[in-house]
Amino acid sequence: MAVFELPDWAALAPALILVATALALFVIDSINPHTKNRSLLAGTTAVGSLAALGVAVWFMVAGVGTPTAAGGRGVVELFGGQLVVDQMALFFMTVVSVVTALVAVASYDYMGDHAYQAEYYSLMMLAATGMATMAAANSLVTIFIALELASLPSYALVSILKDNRGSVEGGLKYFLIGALSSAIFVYGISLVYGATGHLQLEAIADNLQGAGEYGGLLGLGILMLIGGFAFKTASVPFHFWAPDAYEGAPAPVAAFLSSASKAAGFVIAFRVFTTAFPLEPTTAVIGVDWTLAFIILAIVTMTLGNFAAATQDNVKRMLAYSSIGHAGYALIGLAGLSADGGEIVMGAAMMHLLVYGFMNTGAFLFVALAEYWGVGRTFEDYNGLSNQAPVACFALGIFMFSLAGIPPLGGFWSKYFLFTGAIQAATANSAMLIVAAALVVNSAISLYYYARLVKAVWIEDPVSGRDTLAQPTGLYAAIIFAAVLTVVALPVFGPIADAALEAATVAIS
Amino acid sequence: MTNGPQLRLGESLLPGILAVALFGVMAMIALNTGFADEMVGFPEGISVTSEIGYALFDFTALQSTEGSIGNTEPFLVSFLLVAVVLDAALDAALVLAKRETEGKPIAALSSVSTGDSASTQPAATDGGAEDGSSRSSGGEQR
Amino acid sequence: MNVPIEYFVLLSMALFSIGLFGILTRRNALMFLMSVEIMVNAANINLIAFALYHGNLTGQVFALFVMALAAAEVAIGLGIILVLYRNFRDVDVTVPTTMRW
Amino acid sequence: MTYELIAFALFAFVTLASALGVVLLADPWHSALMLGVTLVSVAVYYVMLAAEFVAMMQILVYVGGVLILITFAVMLTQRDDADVDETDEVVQT
Repeated sequence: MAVFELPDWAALAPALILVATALALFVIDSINPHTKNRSLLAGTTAVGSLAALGVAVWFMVAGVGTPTAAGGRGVVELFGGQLVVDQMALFFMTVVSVVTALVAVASYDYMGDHAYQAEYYSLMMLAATGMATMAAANSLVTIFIALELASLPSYALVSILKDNRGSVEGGLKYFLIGALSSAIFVYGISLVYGATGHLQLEAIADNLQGAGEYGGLLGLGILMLIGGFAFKTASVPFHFWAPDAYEGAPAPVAAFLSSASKAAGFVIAFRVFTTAFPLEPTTAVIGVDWTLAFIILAIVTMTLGNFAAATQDNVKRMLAYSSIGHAGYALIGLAGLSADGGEIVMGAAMMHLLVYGFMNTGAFLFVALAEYWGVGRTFEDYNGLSNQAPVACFALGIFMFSLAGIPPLGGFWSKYFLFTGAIQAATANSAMLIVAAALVVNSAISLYYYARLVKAVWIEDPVSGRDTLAQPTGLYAAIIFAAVLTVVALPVFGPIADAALEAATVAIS
Repeated sequence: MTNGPQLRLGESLLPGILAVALFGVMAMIALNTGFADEMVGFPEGISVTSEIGYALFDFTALQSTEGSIGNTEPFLVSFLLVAVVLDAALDAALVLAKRETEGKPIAALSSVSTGDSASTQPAATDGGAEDGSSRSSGGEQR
Repeated sequence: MNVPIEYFVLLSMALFSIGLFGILTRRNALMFLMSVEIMVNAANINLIAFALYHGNLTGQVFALFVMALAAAEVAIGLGIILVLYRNFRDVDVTVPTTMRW
Repeated sequence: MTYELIAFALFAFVTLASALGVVLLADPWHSALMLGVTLVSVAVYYVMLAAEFVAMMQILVYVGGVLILITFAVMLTQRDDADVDETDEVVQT
């Protein structure tokens, strides 16, 4: 097909481009310290992440990571199986790099007068590198290191407004919970290592048969691993950092964390549980079906997130809780796995994370725009914004209705696939019926508070005495681009669904 | 700083019970695990440290295959990733530790006085004696 | 090797529980960091004991990486704690409650 | 009963006691010192488990790096007012 063959390691190109961009930003910073050349810095970041996005999409279309039997170029295993590039890895690299690009463009205006421009963008690229590496990591060692690479810059990004007490407090809470959960995660890894003697995911799966005596140890280890994933995806046992961190963080950083970081957390959960702990042998060893844990977590997470979101007055906090709720929806992808398949739920969860990447980033960027204007934080403060900024408010309407899952928009289709997948999985495990019911009920609740924001913006009378609002180019461009992506996701939803299903099938088999 | 060590035991009863219960559960699991009596151990005559080095850099050709020490996984990519992580940590720690004056970052550790105070008070090895003549023209006239 | 593996596992579990206890009781952010370090050390004891038990070096090399990452994490944590101290004049994690500002 | 087992029991006692000291002592500065004892005694197990290199790194990285950083921060954030002793149940713990 191609005139020349790229070497195997080139399959990592998206992650390599991201890290190269981070290093380029270091170089810019060291040549000209304290540079305020925002166009150069934000431009470099955006170009780097768009290049990573382009390469990832190109690889996916070209069939890298599809098994040769299915007409592709085969799953690329690198460094002795420590990294693997398959369709799922490329899919999530796409999600991460598109969110990074949006956030970088939006930060051009939002972080306009900040003292640490170059550091901000390089930290963001390093975190994006970590997330892209998480997508490809295939050993508990690389997973842990990539998780730290994604987390450590995020702590600093959340608290980068060093004089803002909210930002520092959010960063502190994020860091403390992150440090605790990574300690629990590494203890879980040590127990899994004790039970199987390996850390590479396929090797763990191969050693499961001989691990019969270590069932308790392995079960405890898996439980602790779930704790680590829950932190990264902001789901229930370790979700309570999310509202504070998202509310305190600069809004573009909150968008970055709630979309890209969550997606990256899910990809390691998907990979670990499909590759290292296949359902049947693991159940034989530990005696419990691990999907049970995810069923409980999914229901609790989505219910808690949506009910808490419905009681909020602060828009950013409402979005933070709704992001917890969406983590619950995506958890269905793991809860619905069964011994004889489940690629439809997992594919649906991947679709949801992609669409969620667009619409949630867009929603947080609208909050960034409102913070840039300085209109305030509560629903009332947003009243009547549509008079002054109709375009942005129209985009907000798209994001809100897509998040709520109103039929023609992308969010509806991914939720629809999740629902049908859950119903289908109910033939193997009737508890999935409860999950499907919870999904429907929670979507209905979420419509209430999403519609409340749209109503505030479009229907309520505007607050008197508000000046005309500025139109920052970068923020507007990012919001409109996110809205276009949310809408465009509709006609191309077929290919997206195909890609996600195919990726899920490859990952599960 | 000079007070002796003090234990603080108040209001830690419930977490204490929780921790002991957690330890109990984990210990039950560990004791019910059928560990083999003998550890496999490392074969005699092989330097563990050099094997760690080979594993770190994927020198699989050099790794010894006798015994089972050769089952070690390759770690080159982890090593490279850790290098990036330490970069990120350095960057982040610097951003956080730096101080700003009027929005401009200055060195992470700096004295309160700014650069121009050094010109008004030149260093003079006179034991800190202050008389106007030595200050105006440095310490040379003494 | 004369010390059975169970003893090491029990020791590391006890250390882990102590670390968790510290996290639950202490409100000083620095104490929180120290307790996390104890928990990470518990994991490292496990990793190295199991490395000898299984006869491969994976656990030992991973323990080295965990140490490096713990050091990096502490560096960032102390940065955040210093910024916190500058803003609130305290390192008590319950003092910052501005989140409804 | 072998010497190794006795040594293990002794050091296990030291480790657990000092770890309890870390979480129970009132003054963060004392806790940091106890953390140092814990970290050094953990290195002993690594030597017992044929991991001499890791033991060395434990001393170098943890005791030489992490512990120094933590004591540094304890010193920097220590409240220097005189009412520390009376109010430390609230302020310091």
